[in-house]
Amino acid sequence: MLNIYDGALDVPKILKDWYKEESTSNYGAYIPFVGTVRDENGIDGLSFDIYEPILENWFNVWQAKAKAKGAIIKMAHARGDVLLHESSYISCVFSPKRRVALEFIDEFVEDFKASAPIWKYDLINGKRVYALDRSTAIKGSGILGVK
Amino acid sequence: MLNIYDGALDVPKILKDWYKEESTSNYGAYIPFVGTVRDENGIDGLSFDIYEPILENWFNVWQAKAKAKGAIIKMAHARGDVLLHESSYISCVFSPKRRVALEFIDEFVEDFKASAPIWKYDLINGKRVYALDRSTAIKGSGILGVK
Amino acid sequence: MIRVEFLGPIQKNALEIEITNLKELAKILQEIPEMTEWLENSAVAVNDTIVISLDMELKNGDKISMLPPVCGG
Amino acid sequence: MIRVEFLGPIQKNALEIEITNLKELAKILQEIPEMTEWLENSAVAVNDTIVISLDMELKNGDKISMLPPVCGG
Repeated sequence: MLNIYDGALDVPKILKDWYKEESTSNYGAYIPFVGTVRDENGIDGLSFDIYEPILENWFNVWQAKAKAKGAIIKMAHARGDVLLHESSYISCVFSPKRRVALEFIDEFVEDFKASAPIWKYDLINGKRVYALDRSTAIKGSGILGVK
Repeated sequence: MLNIYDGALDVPKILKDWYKEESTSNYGAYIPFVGTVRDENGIDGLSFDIYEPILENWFNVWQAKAKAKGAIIKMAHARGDVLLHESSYISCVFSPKRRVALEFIDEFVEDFKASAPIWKYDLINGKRVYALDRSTAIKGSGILGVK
Repeated sequence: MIRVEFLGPIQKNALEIEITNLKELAKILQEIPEMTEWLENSAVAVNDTIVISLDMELKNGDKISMLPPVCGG
Repeated sequence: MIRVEFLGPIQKNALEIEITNLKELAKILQEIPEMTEWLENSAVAVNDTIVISLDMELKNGDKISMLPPVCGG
């Protein structure tokens, strides 16, 4: 399950809904990861662009990896503006056993940061400034620049 | 913050309360771990004994470790009976950065399983059967048995 | 006709061009000065699948996307 | 007087005994047949701090706890 929301996420509701959805699925471990906008560098917030077709493909590959371990993943992300101390990202793993869940949430979140087609902008004085210095080139980048 | 509850945990409420408590603390990552009773081996549920004085000492050591990394931890555990598909354990890490949070929740949960003075029993036909085969001897165990 | 879309912070309207492979696309984009930096740090997807080689023929109606460095979360 | 408490699944009432160190406690408990298994797999705490050596003097009013294998979560 992958959901994109306009603006900040309702974290308590999403965490609750996911827990309830799997309440009888017999998973022993549920590990959410919640990402919240920090007050730093004088920003007023963050803003996000998302390219959904590739995000969905990426997510489906990870869902298949989870399934191979008897686990499932869920993810929610904000599109547009998210202000200070609001949350922009939640993902989670449900699995029968804790080791799988602990390892999977780590791998999944790290690959999310490196590969998911989402672009972050700082909100500064009402302007959107692309956060290039905190961004990661997707694997395979640069092939069109080779002469 | 360490809370012991009689019976199953109200997971949505605890996850929400923890999120709200730290809503302006400027943590960028919030990772809860939720442990739920699985339907397996024909049990009707699990039951727990807790020795609070040593649990609190153990928790305080981990809270200090978290603090040294700019993070905090919270934990809730059930005492007594917890039925199938109910949850007995939640812990979480809040930290400014995701790497610290991802690594800390793993180390913390693993040491919890190995060291926290909590005893688990299977509920089978109304009886409490000590789950010795899934239990771990605390480091230093056995010194009184040496002749 | 091939459609080329520039995603996220690349401020450029989509192109509709007649090309038959990705090497032709590279040549065309390399002649646009404001694309230089993006060509070096962006990934390329054909019909929403990221490719890691230019050795790919294109067919009429294919969609190409350029994906600059990402930072979700 | 030293109080010795048996935690969790060890079904045994607390003892109040006159001892001055943990080695004396080991001798006393090793003479109780139903304690054999627990002595081998339990940890020992003095005043709620787990100890990993028997080289420890005890003083009047100390509390000793025996902690069998744990499984929280």
